[in-house]
Amino acid sequence: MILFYYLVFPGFLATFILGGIASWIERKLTARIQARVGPPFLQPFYDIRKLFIKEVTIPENSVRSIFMASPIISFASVSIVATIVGLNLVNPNYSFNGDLIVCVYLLLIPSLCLILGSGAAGNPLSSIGASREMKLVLSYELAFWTCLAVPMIKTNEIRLISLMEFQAQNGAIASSLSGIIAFIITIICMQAKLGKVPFDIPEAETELAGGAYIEYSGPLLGFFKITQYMMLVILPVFLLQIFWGPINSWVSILKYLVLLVVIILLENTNPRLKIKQAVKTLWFGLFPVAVVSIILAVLGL
Amino acid sequence: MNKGKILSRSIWVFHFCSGSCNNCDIEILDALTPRFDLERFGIKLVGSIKHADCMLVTGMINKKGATRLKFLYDIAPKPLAVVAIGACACSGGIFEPSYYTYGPVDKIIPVDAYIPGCPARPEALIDGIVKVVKKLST
Amino acid sequence: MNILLPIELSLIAGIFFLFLPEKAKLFTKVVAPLIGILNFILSIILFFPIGGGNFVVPSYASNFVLTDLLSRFIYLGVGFFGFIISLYGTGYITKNVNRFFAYFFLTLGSAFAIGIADNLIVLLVFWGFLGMTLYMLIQLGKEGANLSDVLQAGEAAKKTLIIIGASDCFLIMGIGILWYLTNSFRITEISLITNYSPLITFSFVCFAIASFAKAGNMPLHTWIPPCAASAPIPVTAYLPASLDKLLGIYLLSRCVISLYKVSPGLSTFVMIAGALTIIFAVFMAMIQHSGRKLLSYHAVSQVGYMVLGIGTLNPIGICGGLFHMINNAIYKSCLFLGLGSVEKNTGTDDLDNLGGLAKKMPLTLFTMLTASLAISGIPPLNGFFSKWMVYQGVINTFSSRNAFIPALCLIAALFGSALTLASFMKLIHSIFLARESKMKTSHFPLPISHFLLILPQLILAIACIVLGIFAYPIIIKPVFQNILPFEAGGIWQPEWAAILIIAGVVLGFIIYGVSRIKVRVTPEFIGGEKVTPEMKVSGTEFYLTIEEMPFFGKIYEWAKKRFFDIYDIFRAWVFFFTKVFRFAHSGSLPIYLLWILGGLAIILLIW
Amino acid sequence: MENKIKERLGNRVVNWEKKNERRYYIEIKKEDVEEVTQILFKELGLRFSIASGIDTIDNFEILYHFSADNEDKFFSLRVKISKEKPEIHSISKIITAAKWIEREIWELLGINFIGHPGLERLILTEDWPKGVCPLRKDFTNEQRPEKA
Amino acid sequence: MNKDQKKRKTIIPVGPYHPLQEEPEFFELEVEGERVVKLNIKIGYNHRGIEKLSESKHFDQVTFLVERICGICSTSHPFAYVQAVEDLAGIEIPERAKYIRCIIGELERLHSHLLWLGLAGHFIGYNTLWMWAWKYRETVLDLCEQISGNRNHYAMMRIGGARRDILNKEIDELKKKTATLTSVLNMFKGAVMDDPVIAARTKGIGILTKEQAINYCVVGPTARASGIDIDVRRDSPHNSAYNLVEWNVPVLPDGDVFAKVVVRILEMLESVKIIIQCLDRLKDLKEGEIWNEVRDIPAGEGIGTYEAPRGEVFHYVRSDGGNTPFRHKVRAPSYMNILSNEVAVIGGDIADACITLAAVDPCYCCTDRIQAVENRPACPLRQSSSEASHSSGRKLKYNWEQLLKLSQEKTKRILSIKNQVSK
Repeated sequence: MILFYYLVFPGFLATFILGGIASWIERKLTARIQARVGPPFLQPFYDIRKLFIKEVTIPENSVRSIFMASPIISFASVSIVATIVGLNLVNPNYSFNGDLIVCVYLLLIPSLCLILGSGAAGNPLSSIGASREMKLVLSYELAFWTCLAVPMIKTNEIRLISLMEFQAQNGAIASSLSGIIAFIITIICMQAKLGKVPFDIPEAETELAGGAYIEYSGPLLGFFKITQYMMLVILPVFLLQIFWGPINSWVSILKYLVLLVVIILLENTNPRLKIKQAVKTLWFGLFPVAVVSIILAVLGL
Repeated sequence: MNKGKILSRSIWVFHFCSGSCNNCDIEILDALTPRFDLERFGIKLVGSIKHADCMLVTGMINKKGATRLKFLYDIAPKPLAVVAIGACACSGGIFEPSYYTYGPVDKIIPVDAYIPGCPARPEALIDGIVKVVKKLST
Repeated sequence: MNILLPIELSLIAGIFFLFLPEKAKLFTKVVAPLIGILNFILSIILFFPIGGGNFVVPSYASNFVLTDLLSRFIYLGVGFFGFIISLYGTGYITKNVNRFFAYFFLTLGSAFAIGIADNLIVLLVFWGFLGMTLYMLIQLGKEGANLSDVLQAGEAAKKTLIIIGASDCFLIMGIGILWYLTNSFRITEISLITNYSPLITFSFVCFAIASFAKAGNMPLHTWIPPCAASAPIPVTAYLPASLDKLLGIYLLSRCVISLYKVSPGLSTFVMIAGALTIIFAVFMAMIQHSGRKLLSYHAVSQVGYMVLGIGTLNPIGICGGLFHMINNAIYKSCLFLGLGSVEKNTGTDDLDNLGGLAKKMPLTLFTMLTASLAISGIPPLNGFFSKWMVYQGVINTFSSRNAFIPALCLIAALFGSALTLASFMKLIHSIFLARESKMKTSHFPLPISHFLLILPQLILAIACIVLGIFAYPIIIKPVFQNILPFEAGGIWQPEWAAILIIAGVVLGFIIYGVSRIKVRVTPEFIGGEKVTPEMKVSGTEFYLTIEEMPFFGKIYEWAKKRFFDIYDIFRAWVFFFTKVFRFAHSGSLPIYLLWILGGLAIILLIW
Repeated sequence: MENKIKERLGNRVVNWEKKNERRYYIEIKKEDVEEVTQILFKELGLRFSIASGIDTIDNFEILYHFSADNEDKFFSLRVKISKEKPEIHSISKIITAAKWIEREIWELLGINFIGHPGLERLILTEDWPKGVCPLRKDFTNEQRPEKA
Repeated sequence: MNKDQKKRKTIIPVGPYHPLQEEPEFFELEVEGERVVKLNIKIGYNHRGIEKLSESKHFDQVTFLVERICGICSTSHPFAYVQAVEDLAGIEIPERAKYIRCIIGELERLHSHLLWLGLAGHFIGYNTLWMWAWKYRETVLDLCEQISGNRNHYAMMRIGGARRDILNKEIDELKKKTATLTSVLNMFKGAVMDDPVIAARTKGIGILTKEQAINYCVVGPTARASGIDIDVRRDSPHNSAYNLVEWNVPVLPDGDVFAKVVVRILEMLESVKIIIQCLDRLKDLKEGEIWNEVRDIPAGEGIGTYEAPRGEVFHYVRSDGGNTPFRHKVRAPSYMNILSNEVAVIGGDIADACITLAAVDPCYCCTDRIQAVENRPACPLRQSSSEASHSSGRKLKYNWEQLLKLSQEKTKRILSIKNQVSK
């Protein structure tokens, strides 16, 4: 049964399809903002299908095992998060205490795989990409976790189901002052986690020619793309569960779309930051604000 | 399903320029921008040859470019379509008699389509790429 | 079976090797690992069955021996690491073999003794003895060391001795106070409430200082980096990375579990000490250029998690801390041993000059990568499980006191694991993934010693995986829940995650297979040119950006000048006072007479 | 400016040719080239526009074009170099911007620049045969290397 | 101990076939971590060997040849070239031709700067800016097409005047279309100059001080952003109409990337002013008088310059009295500007370096100059181009006549959809 959950619904397959649709919405809306027409509806799936018929090229100086395993592990771990997050909505019996922290840690794995994989590619540009990805992870995780402490303080729970129950009774966490501050900061961190502008620093198409992904081709790249699509669904839903719950009705789809639009707007109204600026903004700009939100949460606001 | 058809739905292009006057390159970019918008056809410009399905070659291919063109063609994951864009890439164009011309493109790598013009207009580019697509899907 | 058998065996072996001439080193190399294995087997036998134990306590020792599960667990841990390091040491050590194994077994014996000591005086004696053997072991110095390395090793050994020795003074003081208060030396008999009187609080602080110094918690950690930089790798893996952690944290947990009923204020102090250790040490680790130093700062940083866990005072936190202690010992020794192999092969631990070893040392890559991921807390490896328990412990304190400081500690711990990941990415990238540097890999060890080097690492790496995935059935439920019962409801079950990850990977390969993808090796794409050796991005450059940050730049500068080193601060003060006193000792008789008369006058006045 | 230059250069001028109000061609000896550029660029503040090398069949010529921007005048220094010994002192230590053009003239015309900090191939490939200088009048396409 | 001295330098390649550049050029960034400590520039990827070829063309043909030096400055090179020949032979041109030259020159500047603005946006990851800038660039290209019949390569220059006339009846419409650009440009001015993130990415980045600028002899907007007040259009308006109309030269002292952006945006506004004035004046002049007949080019030498969008373009022509140039030297502005990156990028991050490299609006094909050979204004198609080994499809999409026809249709369509842009 759990294998079904994992592979089909709400795990890999469902999230992948939703992710593809979300990705299409993203591209289409981006195109509209840029006064273009945009891609056809099935474009994200065409892209994936295409990648899976392409040849795989492996760089000469790479560490083959790590280079090839990274995309798959990244995709497998994201599927687990999808299962955990999704099961909370479908079948709460499977939830366990502390799944919040487990999810956060599991969400680190795609970044980790990207770092290892691109570092193993033996290409200076992808190594720079790896180093940037690592620095980016450092910079956003601090603020991200600080913000996650707010719901923990408010509810004394680290179980997503309990968080949602709490919100069902007492209203969304984001409706309080500390909650809304934390929520906004997590949205910015989510942007960084998704690797979207202004935080697409590791990929930096025009600086590093694809940066961390530069050497990946064919299905390997495809797995990374799938990971990206799935992240585009999981992360907002995860945040919704924590901050803007409960999500059990059809209204929550609207909530998700709102978050998605916020992501897209952020993406299209900003240039890419430099890694130094990103670290500075997130550590010295957002982290203190996040600490303030914790203080507010302790004070019960 | 045949590979070409799958490929034709999503063509990621890599842009190679060697000894062009820049206009074809600009027109390639132009084809991505609002008036022409190649993304409608799933066409996307990528920065790494390893992501590419189609290489757009412009310019008369000079000595430096010729070796690198071959190199890039070799390391690109196949299947890879090659499109020669502009008069220079198709034939050497105005630069053909130069001492530094080692092109045109089809002297170095196999070419799937030729899009002439000086520069090739975005409409011509779209038409050419659409024909590549058609060719791939048959 | 006699529970004292491993102690006796080790001590005898130690003394025997001490007097064995260096010429007999082949003999040592054969016998030493056998004794290591024997010790390990004995400790296993003594440990099982888990509930009762399969042991006999001799009557003369019945007042001195503690045989509860925790002690026997420490016993088992000590035996395990003794076994691992004796294997590795056999393969690694080529010079001073007998001296190494002599001190090695003496250390092992004392460590066993500390683990089951019920009497504080016995504990103190072996505690002090352990400090001394550590001093001797560090003084052995690096393999093939030149003069400056020898001097450096001497310096490091001195520093270690002073810090450990000073902390032993505190231990004596603490024991003295306990005796004064309770008239007893027996751990099982003493139970005090810390906020009852300041004296009790002070004695707790004394114990805490001793255990902090041993385990290497801030601010008493400063002996670990120089020690790791100059001692032989097996020594580093043996003491600072595993045994010292085991014993230091054991003492702290003993204090918290049985000696004292700790007040919340004091526990906050312990938690803050842990959290600060995590963050500062890991920040220092991130900028190191030497592999040994990088690992040594992590040896410090990980202590923070254990201290944090124990500081929470609730069962799951303490068990998390203890579990983290054992996990840390496993992956940290694995990392040190891996680095030792690398150093053995290349002759350096300088991350700037390493690179491209992945193809030459795939097994070491596997072990070090596994251990790195475990130390960074990547699920489903063991590091994650224990960290996760520590976090739960911290979150449980939210309800009982003001949530602000625990929340900050939690963030420090969480962020610390990201920083840990960062510095290990640097390590792995520099050693294995970066392009090959021009440096030659020389003196490959013999096949047999190669086997001896790689086997312990493999055991440890597999232990990381097994303890991670099957943590609950094989260690949490049988051991920790018997040490300190805590609620197990809804615990994270990594088996499923592991199975699912494997399923995902299988799915991935199926997709690979179904689409019959061709794989081809091609040169890298960097824009059309060929990659040249100058285009090597070494992992050491990863965090220059952070080093150059305004705030951090300053801190790092200070840290490099060793403003935060308690040893140096202390030494500066000592030198200052000796200077003052030297001024008094001018050597001329009249001035001495003057001092005497002045002193006499003061005494008379007061009297 | 015209008078200033005349005055400062003095007898270093071999031939002063004023083509029209806006263009001056000043011929100097090749030994003086460093000194003269020093005067024109550093002292008189003219902008170095470019140098152009010419194969005039009898000998080589290098023209250093200096622009007096606010007066709309070009002063071109003409230096003649014999074909037997095609070399001249580099001015790229005085004018950094001359680095590339000297390399270019070196590889396309085969004139050696003494004291240039890094006289290496600029635009042709590394394997282009030495001594085949495309800008010389006797160059034909047959001389170029066959394989790319 | 001396870790700082021991720091290893790593070379990060940028280029040659890199998305940062539309054209190939190879930069080797020597970095410590992300900080750039040295830059090696390797050019020549776009070398086409022009200076030799020019010697085999006759003087009129060379006009078309130099047009193909660079597609973006495809008026500037012919402009400077005809100036050089006119200087050589002492030719004056009719006044109407002067205005036409200015109009097409300024239109080119507009399209080039908009192009650069968009690409700069693309380089710093701001694709929205790219798309919008290029959207409005199409307006300029339509104007060009309406005037010259082609989106690029206008072929408007001719020794002794202009090759094509601008019809008086079209002037009003051209003016109207041009005027719409003012509001667009003001929008960009606001959008770019007020954006805090753009400011953070460009202010204080890649500074080229005035001294460095003088030493590297940079030209054009790069120089003007470093506080050097030079502009060939104003300083040397010979045979052009720039001294007949009112306009300003924006100069900023900062020398950073932001200054370069601002200078270019302000210049575009000036260009619109110039075009509108020129179009006004054009109405008063008689149609058709656009060139003076030129018979022979005497022996001698001449220098021609023009302010291309990137700065002064320099042509030197020597004639031995025959019908081909004896020597033709081309110096494009980027040749001077790119070298100045050697100092401008030092100390910045890799990301800074990338935008700094782009900030001089490098035109590598200019830098690597060609020497042109053939003179047909549109593409000479070799119908029998060698057959690709594995390709069996049609090789040529259009022939020359079809293309011409398509172009004409496009032009007609643009003419028919009037006021499309003003809406």
